[in-house]
Amino acid sequence: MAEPASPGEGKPEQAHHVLVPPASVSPSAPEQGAVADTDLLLAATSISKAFAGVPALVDGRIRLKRGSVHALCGGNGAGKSTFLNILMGLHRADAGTVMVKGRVVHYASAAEALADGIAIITQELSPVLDMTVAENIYLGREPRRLGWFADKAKMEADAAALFARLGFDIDARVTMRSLSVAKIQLVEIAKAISRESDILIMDEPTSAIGEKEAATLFQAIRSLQDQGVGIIYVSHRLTDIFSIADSYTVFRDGRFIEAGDLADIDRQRLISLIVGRDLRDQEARDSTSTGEPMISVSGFARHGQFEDISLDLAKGEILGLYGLMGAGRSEFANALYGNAPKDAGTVTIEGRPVEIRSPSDALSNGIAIVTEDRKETGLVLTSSVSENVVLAALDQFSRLGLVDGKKVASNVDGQIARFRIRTASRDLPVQSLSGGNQQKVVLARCVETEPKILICDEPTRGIDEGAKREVYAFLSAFAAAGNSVLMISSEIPEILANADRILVFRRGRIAGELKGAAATQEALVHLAS
Amino acid sequence: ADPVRIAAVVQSLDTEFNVLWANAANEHPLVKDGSVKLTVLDGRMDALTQSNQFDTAISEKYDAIIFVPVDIDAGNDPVQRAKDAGITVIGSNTLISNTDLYNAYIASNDVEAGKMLAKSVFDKMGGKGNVVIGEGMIGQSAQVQRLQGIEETLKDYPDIKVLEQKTANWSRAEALSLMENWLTAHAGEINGVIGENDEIAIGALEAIKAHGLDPKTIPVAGVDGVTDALLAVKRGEMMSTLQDADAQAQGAIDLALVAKQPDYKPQAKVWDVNGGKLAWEGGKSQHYSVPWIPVTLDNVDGLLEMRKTQ
Amino acid sequence: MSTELTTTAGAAGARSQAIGRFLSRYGILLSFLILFVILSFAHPNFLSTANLMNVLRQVSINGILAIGMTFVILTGGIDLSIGSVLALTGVVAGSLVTGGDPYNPAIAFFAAVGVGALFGAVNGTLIARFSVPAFVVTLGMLSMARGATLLYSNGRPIPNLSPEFRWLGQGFIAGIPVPVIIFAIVFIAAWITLRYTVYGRWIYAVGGNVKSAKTSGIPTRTVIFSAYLLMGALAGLAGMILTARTTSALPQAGLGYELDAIAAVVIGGTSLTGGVGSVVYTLIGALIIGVISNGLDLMGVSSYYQQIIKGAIIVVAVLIDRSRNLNP
Amino acid sequence: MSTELTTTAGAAGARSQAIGRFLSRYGILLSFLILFVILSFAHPNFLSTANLMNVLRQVSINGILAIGMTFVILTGGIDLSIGSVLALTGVVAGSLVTGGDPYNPAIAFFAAVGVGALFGAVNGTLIARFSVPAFVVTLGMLSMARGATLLYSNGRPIPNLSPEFRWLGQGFIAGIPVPVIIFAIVFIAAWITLRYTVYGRWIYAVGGNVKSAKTSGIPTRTVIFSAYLLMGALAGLAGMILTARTTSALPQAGLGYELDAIAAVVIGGTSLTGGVGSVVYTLIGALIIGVISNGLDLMGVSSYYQQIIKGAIIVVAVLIDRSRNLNP
Ligand SMILES: Nc1ncnc2c1ncn2[C@@H]1O[C@H](COP(=O)(O)OP(=O)(O)OP(=O)(O)O)[C@@H](O)[C@H]1O
Ligand SMILES: Nc1ncnc2c1ncn2[C@@H]1O[C@H](COP(=O)(O)OP(=O)(O)OP(=O)(O)O)[C@@H](O)[C@H]1O
Ligand SMILES: [Mg+2]
Ligand SMILES: [Mg+2]
Repeated sequence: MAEPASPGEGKPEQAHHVLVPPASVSPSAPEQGAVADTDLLLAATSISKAFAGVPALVDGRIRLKRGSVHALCGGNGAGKSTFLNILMGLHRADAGTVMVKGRVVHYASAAEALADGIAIITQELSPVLDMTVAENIYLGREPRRLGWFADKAKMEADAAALFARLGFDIDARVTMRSLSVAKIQLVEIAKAISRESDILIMDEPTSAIGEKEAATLFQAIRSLQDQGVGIIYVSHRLTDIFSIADSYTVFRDGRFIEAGDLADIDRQRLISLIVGRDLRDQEARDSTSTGEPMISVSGFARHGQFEDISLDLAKGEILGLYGLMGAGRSEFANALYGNAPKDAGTVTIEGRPVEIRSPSDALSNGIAIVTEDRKETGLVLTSSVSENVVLAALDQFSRLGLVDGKKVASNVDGQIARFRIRTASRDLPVQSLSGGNQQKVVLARCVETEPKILICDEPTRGIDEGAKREVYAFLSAFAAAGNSVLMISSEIPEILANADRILVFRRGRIAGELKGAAATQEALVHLAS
Repeated sequence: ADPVRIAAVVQSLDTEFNVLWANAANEHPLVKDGSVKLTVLDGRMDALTQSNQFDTAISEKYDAIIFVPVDIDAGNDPVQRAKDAGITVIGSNTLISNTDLYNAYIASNDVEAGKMLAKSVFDKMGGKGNVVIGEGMIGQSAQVQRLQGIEETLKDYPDIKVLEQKTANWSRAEALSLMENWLTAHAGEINGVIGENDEIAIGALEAIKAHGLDPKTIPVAGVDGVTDALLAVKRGEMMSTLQDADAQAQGAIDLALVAKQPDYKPQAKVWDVNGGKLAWEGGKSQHYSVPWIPVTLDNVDGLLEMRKTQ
Repeated sequence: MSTELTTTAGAAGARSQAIGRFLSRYGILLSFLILFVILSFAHPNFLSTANLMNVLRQVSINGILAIGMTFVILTGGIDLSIGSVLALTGVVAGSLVTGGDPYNPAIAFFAAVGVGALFGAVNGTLIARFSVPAFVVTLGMLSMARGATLLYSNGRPIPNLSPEFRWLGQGFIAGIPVPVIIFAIVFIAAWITLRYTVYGRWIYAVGGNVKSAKTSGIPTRTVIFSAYLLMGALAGLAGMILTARTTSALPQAGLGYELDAIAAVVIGGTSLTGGVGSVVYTLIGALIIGVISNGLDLMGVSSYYQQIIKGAIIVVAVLIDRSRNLNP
Repeated sequence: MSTELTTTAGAAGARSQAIGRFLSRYGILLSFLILFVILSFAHPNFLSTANLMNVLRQVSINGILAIGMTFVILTGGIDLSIGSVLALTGVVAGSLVTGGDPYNPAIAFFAAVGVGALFGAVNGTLIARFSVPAFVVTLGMLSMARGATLLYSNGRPIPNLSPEFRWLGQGFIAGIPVPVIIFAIVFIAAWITLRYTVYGRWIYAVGGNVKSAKTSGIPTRTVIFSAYLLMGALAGLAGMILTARTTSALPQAGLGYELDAIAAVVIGGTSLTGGVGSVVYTLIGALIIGVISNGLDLMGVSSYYQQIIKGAIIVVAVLIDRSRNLNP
């Protein structure tokens, strides 16, 4: 099993000297398969899984030590979630062995994994929306009275205590439905932590939350680490990985590529391992703003969410919206797009006032949006990739109401290539794509509408380093062509690198504007909080 | 004096015969002149619903209840309850197994109908050959008793063979498909068709025609004398036996009223005192059997005329 | 300044939310009360104890079925077979109690509930274990159970049921009809189960999001199975009561009862997609349906108009309930 | 060693996957073919042209309804009112063609389809505009339309329909029954619409995720409304054909037809939650239902056993189709 993993795509010779056989990297590799030492919590070897004949995972491996935070890295569709779901008993592997605390296991259900002290934060947030936060957290292990009865009071008390300990500001008695995506993710995190398991799997736990919450999460992780918990951490935010993890494993195209200690590897090389080719650091883009106004918004308000928001967006400009979680950016964006009602506010596009009551109004005025929550408001999960990509632009692909299949196919294939969407076929249902690839489909859909104004709410959520570059490149090209972008992001580096100008939201109001040299991490955080 | 209040609990106003029955009841002279207030309750072909409607009628203290039961056994208990509450109960059209509970009842004997039905078909077949039987909704008294009549008649016709026997749930559409399939299964073997009601017979008739067969060569018969059946008889395509809705409905009202006031003079045409065939006997007897009227080419036009006014 | 704005705004939002919440919680109750008041004015005897007892007795069978259906629908499923299963349990129970010994009620009870549970178990297995859509399984069972009923009873009613048994449908305890008492017990048990027990939480969780229920280690299949098992058992109970009321076991009993039961649940506001709802609302739904028929019969409305009015009332009742959703 | 294991296991996995993929696409077709072959061996006349024409003629009415129902269910809705609407359109159309002029078929067509579309529009408005659950609205309409039918016809059949009109149900064109031809036209039109038109895409999108559809600028309410409108119109068409077949307009026609139509759709594999499915599968579903009754009638299976077998076959047919889901 020490054979050099296959290089995958990318120039072979360059790939070869990048890739090092795992054995020489991870010191404990030679004992793989043998009875493991006591502080080896989990060891999985040559796990494979195919969905309807399409291989998702070919050779998945990991070795997790007690008290370590192990980063599982890989591009979108590399097989991380599939692998983790197998460890958790949510999928069944076609082949391979999983060893937990020295014992070979074949979980048929998550219940068995939980019983063995494994917990997971799944990538796709799936709360029971109509139950309260507390009920969600203690789902399946409700505190009981008299054996049969669920102790609601205790549940809520415990949940409240838990949030207090983690420093999350969430009311345990409200229903999940009333929470923002961000808060839902926090609840999932709290839920997993509260299980006090030995092995904690986190599949992109920070994809929906801001820096502030991420920081609190990291504190929690460190204290768990001290208690000897082993954590598998998946994220596309490499900064986070380098700040929190101590060892890493890289998958590419469903194959194990390399494992080792983060101390022995630098960011550049990790990226090249993940994407299978070298990526130059992205050169800072210089503003392409023409100064002539594209869209100007004034006095936008939705009581309880945001108040008198006014902003001007010039042609060729990328305007960033930064704010802490719950600052009201998404609500503003949705109201602007006509997807949510507003109480006040006017819009003028290229000098003429427009009334946007519904998304179709927005689209016909050349506005497109990448919504914050791809599952809820972004995709039709049951429909195919190609149907999703052209959904908002069908009129361009039809004559007399008849869809031109050929035209659709060629366009969709173009988008699949442009955003490197990893799918076996354009006719597969979107729900069969990996999380990041689903996000790319949303982007592709917006591009298809050929908008003048693009609103992106956390556009790179959950997509890998390689694809992020594609997206950034696309956005600046899009702007350079005289269009405008409104970019909501909670990732400071991202917004600093891509926005010409940044508006900071605080509690539903614009707290200030930053541009050029003034725009620094400190300044943003200061204005936002 | 304020009007006599009578509740009529019928099987289902979705079926033509019950509708004719109800219309006839509303045509009763005393109902028309307002001295009797008649409320028709629709049993929706459900014995429990009828039982509930009895409870309602009882708590409403109606003076009398006229009952057309869905089920022959399930009917007993509600009648008992009404009796206990001191309410006059008159049976009509279909029976309950314990008819002694009734103050009186007026009906046409369904066993007899079954016999006439079978006989008419068998005779036309020359007493030998294969028949198929389309049955009503299984378990309902009309189905049970008409089938009994048919089976008893079969004993007298040893050369008649029953090829198929299946429920069409009183429905014309069901009978249509059923017969189409039978005609394919037994191509050229079916010599006669018995429908436990006219709807079924007519459905079979349509299937026969759709199969390009001449209805006159395959005797078809039903019971009730619904309008389409009368028309078919007139065309010489089927046989039917009319069940006299007027007699059963208006007669029942007469019996309800005479139970209140012995000197009451009946109104229904069917009574001998009004020139009809059925002996009134001063309303004293407990069981009145309304004769079936075989529909013939001679009387069909008259019946169709009458139907226009019903 | 900013705070001011926010607060006022907040207040406005809060108020409309409060109304929304009230409607969403009590809307259907409101509809019921309106209906109730109208009927009591429309007819003097409507409010008489005798009549209210009638209504309750009439509601009890559909009510029991609707409670079972609430469990099934909460898990995101549906059961169309209950009408037939009810008939089958009725004839089976009936066939066992034509004799006259005092244990009859017990015998009938175990027979009916047992047979019902058995058929429920078959539904549950096919749905939970073999993931055949509930609609198909129970539609098939609707046909199969009816056939079995006719076969078992030869298509003939089973008469002469023992008086002890019939007491279950016609007797009174302290002036309250036995079926009503049984219904009340079932209702309270179901209410406690769904509201306070762990099993209740699991029912909601499975219906709300089966994926996260699985991830949380809930035995989702067992939970789903159990809902159909329970539904079957309750169909048996209802079949027993109905047979005892009609005093003979009818093979054609229960035709279309599934629709009434589902209607009661849905009118109550339980969503067919599962996860939200309560037996309390189901009770109100069942009462609405029962009161309509009773009231219209009392007023002697002709049956054609009755059907029109009944349909209209059902829609309007729910319209009032849902009116909170009117803004897009 | 471990590698061995892997490969073998992998191969096995792949094979089962392949089978799964096949079943998932052609499972229900497979079930149908099995059934078809069995029946053609079971009875000599089953395969006769005459009988196949019978089957098609018998299927055409449920088939037309099921096609409309496919649209409704694809949007995530349901329509229980079609049986009653069918009866109403039947009596309305019938009442207009008791005379004898040659334009009768046209008159009846427009009357039936028009009335059906009208009631569909009412359903659609209440559901799409006032967001009352489809189940409640159409259940109410089931009752209202039936009442209206009985009122309009005084609960009595309307006889003496003109021969020109009856030709719609009983006539032939080139040896093919007219109802079958109408059914074929409806099917092809529906198939093209769902597969190749923008509107078709909208139907799927709305059913798959109404929020995302809205975000993509799709007029979701109009789309939902249109589905019920179409369903109503097709119910009218079916009502016209049924009336023409039964030679007089029957107020009690169509009882329970909604269940058969939904069954055809669901057996075909269209999920009741919406977004996935196709009229092709619906056609197969309708054929399965039709062929079962026809076959069992041919073989002279008794009513009782027929119901049991019919139910069993439906479940098994879908079980074969779904057997791909067996592993967790
Ligand atoms: N249910 C499924 N059916 C079919 N294919 C699937 C399914 N789930 C995952 N796949 C495929 O398996 C591959 C790996 O998916 P996976 O979700 O494991 O990737 P990932 O590493 O988690 O990517 P991301 O970083 O975007 O989350 C993808 O190509 C995806 O299309
Ligand atoms: N679906 C929702 N239902 C109810 N309230 C919501 C919903 N989504 C967000 N909110 C609330 O609206 C406010 C703004 O949330 P929103 O998500 O728009 O903030 P944001 O600026 O977009 O930050 P982020 O996108 O990082 O969460 C917060 O108070 C949040 O709790
Ligand atoms: Mg993933
Ligand atoms: Mg947001």
